[in-house]
Amino acid sequence: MGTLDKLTERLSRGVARRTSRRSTLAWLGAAITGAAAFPVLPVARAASGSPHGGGDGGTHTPYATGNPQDPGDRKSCDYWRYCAIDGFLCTCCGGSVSTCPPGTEMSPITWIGTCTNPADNRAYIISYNDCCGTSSCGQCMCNRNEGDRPQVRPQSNNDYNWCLGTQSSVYNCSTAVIVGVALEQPK
Amino acid sequence: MGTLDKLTERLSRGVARRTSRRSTLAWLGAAITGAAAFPVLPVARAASGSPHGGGDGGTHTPYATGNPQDPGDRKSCDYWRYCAIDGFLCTCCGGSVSTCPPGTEMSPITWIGTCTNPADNRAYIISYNDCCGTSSCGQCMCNRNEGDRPQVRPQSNNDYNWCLGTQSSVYNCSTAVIVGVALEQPK
Amino acid sequence: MRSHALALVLSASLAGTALAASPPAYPAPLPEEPIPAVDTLPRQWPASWVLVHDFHFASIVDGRVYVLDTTSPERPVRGMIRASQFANMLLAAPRGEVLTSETFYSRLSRGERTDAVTIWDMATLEPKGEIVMPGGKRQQSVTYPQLFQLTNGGKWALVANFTPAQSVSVLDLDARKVVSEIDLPGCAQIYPTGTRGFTSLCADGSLLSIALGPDGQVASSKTVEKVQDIDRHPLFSTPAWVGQTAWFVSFYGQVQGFDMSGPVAKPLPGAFSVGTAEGGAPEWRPGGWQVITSDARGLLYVLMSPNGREGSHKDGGSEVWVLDTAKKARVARIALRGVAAAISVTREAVPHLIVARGDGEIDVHDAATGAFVRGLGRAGGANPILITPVPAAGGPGQ
Amino acid sequence: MRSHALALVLSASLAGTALAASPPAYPAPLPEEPIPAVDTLPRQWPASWVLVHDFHFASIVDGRVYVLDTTSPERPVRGMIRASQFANMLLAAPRGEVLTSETFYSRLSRGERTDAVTIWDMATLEPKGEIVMPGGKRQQSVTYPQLFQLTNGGKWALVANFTPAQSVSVLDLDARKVVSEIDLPGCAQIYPTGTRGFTSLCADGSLLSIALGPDGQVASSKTVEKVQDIDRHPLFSTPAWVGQTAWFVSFYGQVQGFDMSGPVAKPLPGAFSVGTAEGGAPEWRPGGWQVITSDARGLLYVLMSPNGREGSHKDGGSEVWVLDTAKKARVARIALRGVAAAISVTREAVPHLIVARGDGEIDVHDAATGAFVRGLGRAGGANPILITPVPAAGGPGQ
Repeated sequence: MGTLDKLTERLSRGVARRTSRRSTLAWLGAAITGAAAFPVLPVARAASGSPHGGGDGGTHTPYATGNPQDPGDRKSCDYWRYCAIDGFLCTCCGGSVSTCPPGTEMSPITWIGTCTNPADNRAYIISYNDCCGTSSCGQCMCNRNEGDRPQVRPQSNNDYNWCLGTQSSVYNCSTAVIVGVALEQPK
Repeated sequence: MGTLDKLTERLSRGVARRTSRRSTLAWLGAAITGAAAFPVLPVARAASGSPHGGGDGGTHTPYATGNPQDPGDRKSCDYWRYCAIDGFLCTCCGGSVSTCPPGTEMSPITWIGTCTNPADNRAYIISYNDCCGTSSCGQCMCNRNEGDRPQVRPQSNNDYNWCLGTQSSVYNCSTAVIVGVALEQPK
Repeated sequence: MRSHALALVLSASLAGTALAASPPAYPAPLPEEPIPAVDTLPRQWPASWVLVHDFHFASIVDGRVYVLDTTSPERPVRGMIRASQFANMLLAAPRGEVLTSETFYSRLSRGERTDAVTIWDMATLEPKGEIVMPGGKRQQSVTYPQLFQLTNGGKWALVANFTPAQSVSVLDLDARKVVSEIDLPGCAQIYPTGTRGFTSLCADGSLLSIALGPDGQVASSKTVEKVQDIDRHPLFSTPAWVGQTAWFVSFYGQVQGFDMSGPVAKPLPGAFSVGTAEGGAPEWRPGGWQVITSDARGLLYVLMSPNGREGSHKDGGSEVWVLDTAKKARVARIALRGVAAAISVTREAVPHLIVARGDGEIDVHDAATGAFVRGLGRAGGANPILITPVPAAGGPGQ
Repeated sequence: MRSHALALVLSASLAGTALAASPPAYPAPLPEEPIPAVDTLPRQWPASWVLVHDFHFASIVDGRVYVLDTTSPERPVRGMIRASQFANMLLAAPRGEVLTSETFYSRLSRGERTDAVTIWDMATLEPKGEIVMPGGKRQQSVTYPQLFQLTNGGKWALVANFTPAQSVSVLDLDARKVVSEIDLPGCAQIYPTGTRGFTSLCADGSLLSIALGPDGQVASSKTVEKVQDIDRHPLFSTPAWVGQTAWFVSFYGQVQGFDMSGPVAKPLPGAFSVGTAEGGAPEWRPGGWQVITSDARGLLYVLMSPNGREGSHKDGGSEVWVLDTAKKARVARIALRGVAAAISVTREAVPHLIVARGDGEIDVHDAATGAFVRGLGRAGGANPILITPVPAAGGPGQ
């Protein structure tokens, strides 16, 4: 179990590093074609007609990180790390932005996004590990697709259920874990 | 199967007849204590805080019976037969007010309400047979409790899952079947 | 054409980024974070936490219970526990366990049926074991606490059956097996009674108290006649517990206590009314799903609807009336921020009234003053219908 | 006190009723109705019906497919079919069957996993049988049609696997067994090709066409390089089918056809653009989940968003642009009544455009004029993401 975890962790990080250049290019391309990367208005997503919806219409109390280098509301779909997430935010489900809720199992492999942190202007590689073994959390649905590519590129696609290599493939929520920086120095 | 069906059908009708006087009294009591039996405003139910909710907020097109002696919109929670129903209206799920949707199985035993038909002023015994074997229909949630009594009176309680005696106890929707008249002549 | 445009865009992109480059304000990037990482909970949950049962009408097979920290509007959800197919949930805090009584089909909606109690660890929310209950008898209802209760000092669980024949299964939680089944014709709901037994309410208005032997069989039973008039004054099935006294309220607002400390339930003399008030249309009555609850001091809280009439008893309420059972009097009225289906009071030093509204919002009020303190959003899911407070450290398991 | 009041009420009630008595307008009561009674459907569904897949995010284990009569705003839902846990659905109209490819756990969210294809009778919506697929490999994704397809004249079904190793299982629907498994490293999605085979798209931008032998094994395979530039011009995975031609659209609105009639997919020369329009912010691009569809005449319909940008490709669209593939030109623009996720066109004599909006409403437009005809309410459930039209009588199954 421990060995498998380490192996698959290395695998997911390896995938991240191999794809970082491409992802970064895609990201830069997005920026210049006029994509207002932040903020994507929640109302736009809520009424977007996306199959992935947005928000639940209830009262929302922000949950800030407290770290000025990691700015934003971790319960908001606009938080910078969520640029390619698809699912329920674990922060709203008993976990955190980088940890799974109690009673779930974190998927060892997953899809990768590259998101720019507006505070330090660095492009981070974000691993969207799913949390598995409990049914749909139902809180804080969020779907963003910056850098998302069709399923033919699994490591860049958020439509897969990444509850793979876990005891159960039932999906609960998604994390957004920093696994590296895409380019050591922004150019 | 056929024999069991007949037996349980007789059982449910027997229960209905035995409880009709009590139900009728409860009904009359309700009327005079000021209960506006019809209409109960859907908005009141929608915002009622009932665990049973009401409506889905979407576009609603009425579905009239076409029979002046059986007036009302069969997709509306206000339809006269639904005075003690709890669940999804089968009319919205592929069935009708008295039939189950394809692919489901009708529960042979169930709970009983006594509802007054505003057209002929008769009190009818309504059998709220559940349809079973397909998951929650999700359409036209309706909960009314006129004459509903605590679970200690099973035949007068709509909180039970009446998917009993069916191959699966999974609940899909509820019908409102006329099984008799409570009093031959309104007095 | 398109690819020409895109090539231009990409080169412009790189140029634009180069122009915008400036020394980062933060010399070091944010650190890498470990994978995998799964949170755990304290084994002893704070008394500010509650369990909220989401019946999940849109998918009854996929009901769930949310573990909520009522002090945190920022992060109220602390976990989620499966509660499948008209499930019941039981908090066994002294055991460090949450129990769910559920039904499963091998093909979600069809196939082979399995009824089972699952034992969840409170610290990990992982299942520690299960007790399969044979016969496909488990009662399926919109969730009532009285369908799944503890007795025998918390060592046994009692599970209501309904086929529609009524019975109660006795489960040994340590041995993880079904010990016995008690037939209960004409009676429903389980109210723990005495040291090892339970009471049920019966269709003729009586109650039946059963004391169990060490083998889980009936040691003695006793009927108490006419404890309620079900036709005219039915009691809501779910009472508020104060120690081993169960306080019931009728559809019309009469409050009746039962002493459940001995082997036979004893109706307490002196039923009293929740009182009346102006503004009813036509009148104030209890309304909702979990309409009566208690605090640690023994005050009762009743969820009240101004639109009381025949059939309004599940319509929810917009006020909570607070009752002193010693004075047999109402001592406060608390206005809610919306129509609510369920209420409960925490066992904190400063208790809070937790309110599950019909629109799914969970509100926290100061129980003493009634003041609104904070909202938790829709942290209890789509259809929050029951709220279970966490007992104070060392307190009873409710 | 209370019971006195109630007694008064009851006697008043009987008196009041007597006073109000008058001869009934209807001499006979409404007739008793038979129990039990379950509806059935015609074995041949009208071409005005569609299947709408509700992914059901709030309970992915409990997804479902609604059978809708698009002519009936009064009673649009005609039935519901289980589609559990990232399921796929396939209409096999010539067989009189709907197929679902699903995953189950013995305890809903945990326990033993079973992957199975269930065969549902179109007339009864009852299961006729199932094919269990061993190994726990079935690909689970937000639903794409290309994860579950027919080939070999509709006698075989192809199921995509992802562990993340990629493969395709070949199922014999008559023998109800798994025939073979084809490894597919680096390639995804299933597009039926030739008489007995399929094509997949590969991570390097090529495609791979595989012809199957009568034993379900690979008879021949062929790679066609550079059919798309995934980094710069990715194609939406789901095409519109016109006969055996699959029309894809890129994230940027380039339309590319592939002839799938032979054993090897052939890119058609002359890709063309959906066109441009004023009012984009920043520009019009395809957007949604099911963004391209066709009608019986071969016109293409593309769901378009005015807010096209990187990452907008699943955000839904507010217009449908109609394309003539012979003229390589847009021939109409249809304004929708809300942002939509999925579109499809019925095979009726007068075809209708069926629109699944983001708010769950299902709209019916005249496909020729674009005019709104009727709304069906939220008849497709919470998250309608795919619409499958019923073929005209005797027509093909797609």
